[in-house]
Amino acid sequence: MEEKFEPKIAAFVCNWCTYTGADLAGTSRLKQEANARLIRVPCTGRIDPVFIIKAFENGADGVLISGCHPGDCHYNAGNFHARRRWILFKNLLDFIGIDSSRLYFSWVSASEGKKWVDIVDGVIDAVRIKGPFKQYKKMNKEIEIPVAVEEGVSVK
Amino acid sequence: MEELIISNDNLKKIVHELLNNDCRVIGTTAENKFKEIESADELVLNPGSVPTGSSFKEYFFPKTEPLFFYKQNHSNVDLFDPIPDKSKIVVLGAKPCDAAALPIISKVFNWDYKDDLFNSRLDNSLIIGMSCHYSDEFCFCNDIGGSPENMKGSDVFLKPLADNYFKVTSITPKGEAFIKEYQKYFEKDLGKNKPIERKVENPKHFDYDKVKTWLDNNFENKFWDTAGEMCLGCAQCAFVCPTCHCFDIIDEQNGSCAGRRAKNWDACQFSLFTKHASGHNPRDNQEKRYRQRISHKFKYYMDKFDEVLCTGCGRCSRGCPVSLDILQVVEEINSLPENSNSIQ
Amino acid sequence: MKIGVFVCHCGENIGRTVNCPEVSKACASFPGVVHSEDYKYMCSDPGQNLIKQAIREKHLDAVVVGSCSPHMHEKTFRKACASAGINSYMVEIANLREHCSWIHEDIAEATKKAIDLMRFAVERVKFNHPLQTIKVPVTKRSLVIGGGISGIQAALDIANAGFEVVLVEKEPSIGGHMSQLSETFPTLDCSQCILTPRMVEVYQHPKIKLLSYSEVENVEGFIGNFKVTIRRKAKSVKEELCTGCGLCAEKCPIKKKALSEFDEGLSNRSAIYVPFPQAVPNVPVIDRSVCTYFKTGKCEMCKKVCGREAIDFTQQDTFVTEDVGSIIVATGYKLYSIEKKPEESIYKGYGEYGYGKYKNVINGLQFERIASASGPTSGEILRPSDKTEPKKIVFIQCVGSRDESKGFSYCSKICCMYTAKHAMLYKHKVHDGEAYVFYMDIRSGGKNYEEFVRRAIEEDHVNYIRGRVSKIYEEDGKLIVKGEDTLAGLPVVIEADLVVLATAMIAQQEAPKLAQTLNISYDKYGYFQEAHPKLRPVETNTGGVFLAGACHSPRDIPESVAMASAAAAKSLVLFGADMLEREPIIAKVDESTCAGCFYCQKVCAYNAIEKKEIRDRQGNLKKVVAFVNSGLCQGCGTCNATCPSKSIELIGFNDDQIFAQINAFAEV
Amino acid sequence: MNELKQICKDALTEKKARFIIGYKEDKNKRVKPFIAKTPEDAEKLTFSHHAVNNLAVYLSRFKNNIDGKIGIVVKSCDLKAVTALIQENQIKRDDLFIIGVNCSGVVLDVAKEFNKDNTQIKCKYCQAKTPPYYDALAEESKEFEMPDDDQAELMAKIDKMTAEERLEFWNAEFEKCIKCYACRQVCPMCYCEKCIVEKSEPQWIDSSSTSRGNFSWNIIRAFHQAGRCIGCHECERACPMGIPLTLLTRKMGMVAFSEFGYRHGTSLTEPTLIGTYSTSDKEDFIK
Repeated sequence: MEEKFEPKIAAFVCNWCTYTGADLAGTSRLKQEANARLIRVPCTGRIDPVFIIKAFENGADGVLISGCHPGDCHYNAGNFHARRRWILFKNLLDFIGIDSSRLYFSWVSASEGKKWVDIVDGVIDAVRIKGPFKQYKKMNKEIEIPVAVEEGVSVK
Repeated sequence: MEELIISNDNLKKIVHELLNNDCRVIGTTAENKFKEIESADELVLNPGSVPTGSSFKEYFFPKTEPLFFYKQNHSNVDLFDPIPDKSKIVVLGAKPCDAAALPIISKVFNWDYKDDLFNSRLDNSLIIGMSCHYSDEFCFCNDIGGSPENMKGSDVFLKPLADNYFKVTSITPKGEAFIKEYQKYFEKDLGKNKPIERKVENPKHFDYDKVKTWLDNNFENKFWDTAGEMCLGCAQCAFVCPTCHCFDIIDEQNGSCAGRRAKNWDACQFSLFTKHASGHNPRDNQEKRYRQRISHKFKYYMDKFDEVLCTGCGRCSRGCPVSLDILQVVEEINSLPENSNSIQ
Repeated sequence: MKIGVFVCHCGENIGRTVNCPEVSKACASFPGVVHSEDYKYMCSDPGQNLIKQAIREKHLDAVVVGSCSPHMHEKTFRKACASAGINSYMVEIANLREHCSWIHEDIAEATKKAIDLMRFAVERVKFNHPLQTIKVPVTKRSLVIGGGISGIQAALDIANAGFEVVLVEKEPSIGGHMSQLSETFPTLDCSQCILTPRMVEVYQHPKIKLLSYSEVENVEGFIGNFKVTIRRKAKSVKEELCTGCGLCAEKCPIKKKALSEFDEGLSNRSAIYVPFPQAVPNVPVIDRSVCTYFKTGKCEMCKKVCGREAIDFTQQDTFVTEDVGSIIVATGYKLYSIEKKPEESIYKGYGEYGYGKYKNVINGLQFERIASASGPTSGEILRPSDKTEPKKIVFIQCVGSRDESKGFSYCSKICCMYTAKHAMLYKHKVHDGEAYVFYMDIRSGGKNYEEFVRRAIEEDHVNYIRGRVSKIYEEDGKLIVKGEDTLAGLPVVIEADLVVLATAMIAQQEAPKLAQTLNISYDKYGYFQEAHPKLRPVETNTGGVFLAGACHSPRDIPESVAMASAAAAKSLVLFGADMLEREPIIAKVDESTCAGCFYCQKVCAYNAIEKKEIRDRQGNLKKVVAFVNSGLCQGCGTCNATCPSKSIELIGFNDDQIFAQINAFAEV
Repeated sequence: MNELKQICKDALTEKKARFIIGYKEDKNKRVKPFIAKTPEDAEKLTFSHHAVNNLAVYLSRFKNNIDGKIGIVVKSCDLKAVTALIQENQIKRDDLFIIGVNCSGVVLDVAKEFNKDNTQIKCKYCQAKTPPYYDALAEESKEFEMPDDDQAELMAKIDKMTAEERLEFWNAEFEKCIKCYACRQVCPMCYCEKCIVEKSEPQWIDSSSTSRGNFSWNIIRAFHQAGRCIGCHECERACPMGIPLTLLTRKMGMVAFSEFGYRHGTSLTEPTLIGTYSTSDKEDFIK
């Protein structure tokens, strides 16, 4: 029987709002699915679109980016700068044909533990339906150890 | 040995058979590009065409190639060799200026360390050259010992005849064996098909010995201050060149614990090419890097391997985004008095 | 690198859903990990001792703790590691509780996720670098901008704590609006009686340097290290010689020509003047716009009468620079100038109330002057037009406040209280008078405030009418006030002798300019913006710049004083140490690769990016690169993401660290 | 032709410019970039339909120039690069002596004559034949009927493709990439001293010409050009492998315009797209 597909979600979250909101979800014992892995950055302004590319290269089936609501940025305007970059980047991915619908954005404040859970579960469900991100996984073929090579030499 | 000819159609039949025998066939296509063809119909042999944009060196010296794969496992690292490519390669329609490059770069790949990856491909290959009926303001094969009929590097050589026929010359034992294997497709030359005459002239541009002597004595000549002045430092020239062979070795990660070590094309025109870990760069400007390019091609390689590291195909100049023309530069050197403006 | 991994069960909090021993075992096989163990309570003393012991015994270079959120115990574990000899920034926390055990139920899934989170942290810590907290020297002096009650309070608090204060006031005297007030709500004590001793205290305080008639021109530097340029406007009087005898003002021939700012235009003053008798400093200034000498070159009466030869017509504006460590902004407010023509203001104004047209329509501050014992009527309630006692007086609240169509959407907060006070003061002085108050809502939150308003209504019989006034016009020396009583649903017409408008408190006109000088934010009304509305209400986004009083938002005296003391306390916190310690999570420029495009400067919200010239040994300019002012950088990393060549990196969250984490994702 | 030569000669003689970056004649009607340093050199300067190069690429070399003004011959499209470089602190307006040329189109293939079928893509949608500002203006303005903007048609076609088809299209194009970085080197806006892909300790962004490496390079290049590309099409011209690179950069330019109303290199004073924001930027994609 074919194994059920479980998506891998990389989530880049800002330290002050979403990470803390996710902490709140934890403190409130709000149950959620276990497919997302959070990577904490100080601010959404710190998120370079290259992170998204790297996440896909490393097997993410979906990427979720979340930070403070507009106007609430701990650093005044990091999320505004980030938002502008995302608009450009999403358009670029679309034009290249890389499924940008696997890229999710949200504003989750430190008090929105419930919203965070809803978003995470929603993303996981949506990506589960989409299936594995084969388009990108295919690109790794050249750097993967070829299947035909059975045993390597072990060096200490 | 008897003189043989082959029709274009039969040549395609051979290609068809080769493809069926899992042989990789590299040939020129209608877009005048070298590519690994999938069907004999793709093949277009046109002696009068301009040299392709890129040479076919990538089939022997790929733009990227794994040296090994690794996997970290606690304190151990497991290494895996890549699967060697043992498939037979047949190159069809190589111009003399393309084919001649292989023996030239073979020297550097077999100098102290024998590059197995390169050698195994070369050993498994057969180069079918073809005389060239093209010449433009960038061509200068005849100035550096080549010619449109030069068979250097080819195993089999074709000369166009009337009615879509080629006169076939076997040059190496590999070529000999090839003809023997596919002998049913070759015909005896009865002189019916007249050779197609070459209509273009290859003028003489410079005296290589003179250029070499000048290069020997003028490393610090003022000429170099302006020769590469407009160069932007891309590697277009090196990457399309049939003889440029520099490479870089890098580690690429696949996740946190695995990856590969790869050999990638590199070029002396990149500013990072000579940059030291300390941050110091002995070739710290484009003028010096351009001097390196010219000197390597026309002096150093000659000093070390007794070959000019150039076949005069003119690709680098045709494609240069700032029209830096290697022939013009060499011609200019040719016109300079020995030891002019030397600031030793 | 030798990494030690410690997995905390957090009692059962983590251990219940995450198989901690299995996580610890899995971590032991990660490349680089030389020690891995799990324990019931890692944050407890025995738990911390396990970490310290492992650091010493296995010579660890870095530590990863799988525990609760880094927001909880990151500091604890950093401290523990530091005490065992590892740099505290070589510690990474994997959040196994809030982000794993508490939100998942399936043990296998949660354990797998915990292992992944640990791997992320292990891979990340490989790219951590030992960091030192940033230490910036602190100039233990403060600059207070504005000499109203807020500025006075802040200055005195800081000075009394033993630190020097430079107090800058743009007017000739400190005291601000409070000095103009008659009595204060809700106690009705005399404003000047409580204020003037404070003003004198400021003047005499050995730690306070008072720069009156001065303005802040330029501010450079950063928290702990500001360099402030102050323009000292020419008083035309040598301060050090003047004794404040007042003879000059008395003899000034143009006596009745200039309107007194202090009396809100209800009286006149001379060209050489002190704003009010209790002014501090008690040194006159010459108003050059009205002075005969400055207009015609003749007169010099003041100079002739001054026995001390203190008059100096040639005086010029001078500039002084002051080094300070903190800046308290207490520039106060002004009243909405309702007579302003609409085209000069973005706000429509209240032309229908006839302010500026009818002498007997005045604003709240003017009423304060009328009611004040030191005012133009010596405290007698007399209306401006004919100096008769008004028998019927109408107060209109919310003129400009809470009115988006004509004024400002915010509530000016103090008007409900001062209107009640005005009505009360009026009733106390004019026993047979009638006072009407038009209001929208009565907002009297505050200690004894509601009681105060009730007193006005119940004991002093002030007539409160809920509704707005639509028009005021003059007829036979009376002001006809037409309004509506919305509770009764009836139109109201009152023939009043005097109308007092509670006009909105608004930000000072120069506030945006000052905000730009200080690099602090301000809202759309020109009020300065706090760093956080709840938790950092007196701080601004620029470290070391604090807010006090009504420059932040409308507020009354006790609130302003409290805020001023809070701002002073924030300054004193800063002065508590010789060196300012900061998290070293700031951006750093690789000067060798920076191409000087300064996109980093564009995205920086803190002006932390400066231009730095790189020169060779001969002094020739090689290049201009970005330079991070570590005092200003707050560590958001937006510059890092923006820099195309990654020549600016956020230390602690650099690309290597984040990429390492992302790469570890491959094994998820 | 005399006019351009004369302007340059005068500029060099009168020391209005320390040197002039221009074009000189090359073999077979071609022209190539050239730096005229003396009034005699100015004799060699020329301009024609073959003057394809965007000479602004040379300007960042002189960004800390202190020895006098740099002369540069620019077409209106090239001037956008100059403007952008000024906006991005790479050169100062005061350090430039700009010799604008009226341009009526340049060739696509330098080996051939200029005609309708041999026209650079950018010329087909060029809005200004005369540079908007300059210190001297040369060349007659000539009318030339431009062929249709076939690239816009191609872009519309790509937009209509399914995501899979688009990916396939780009996969076939990126596969050709040999990482010669000619696109980067020839780009006036790629003035970084160390490209992000050259960060090799460790190498996070693959520099190999693998599928993964080609995608990440081309995505990053296009993204770094987003809102910055001035549309000179030099990258595509320089690409020895014939990858239609300007489809990407032009698309990003179109997005910058449609989303933010921004065109880079058109104003010396307007704040740049990246580096600023508007609180009303679109956010319908953010939950």
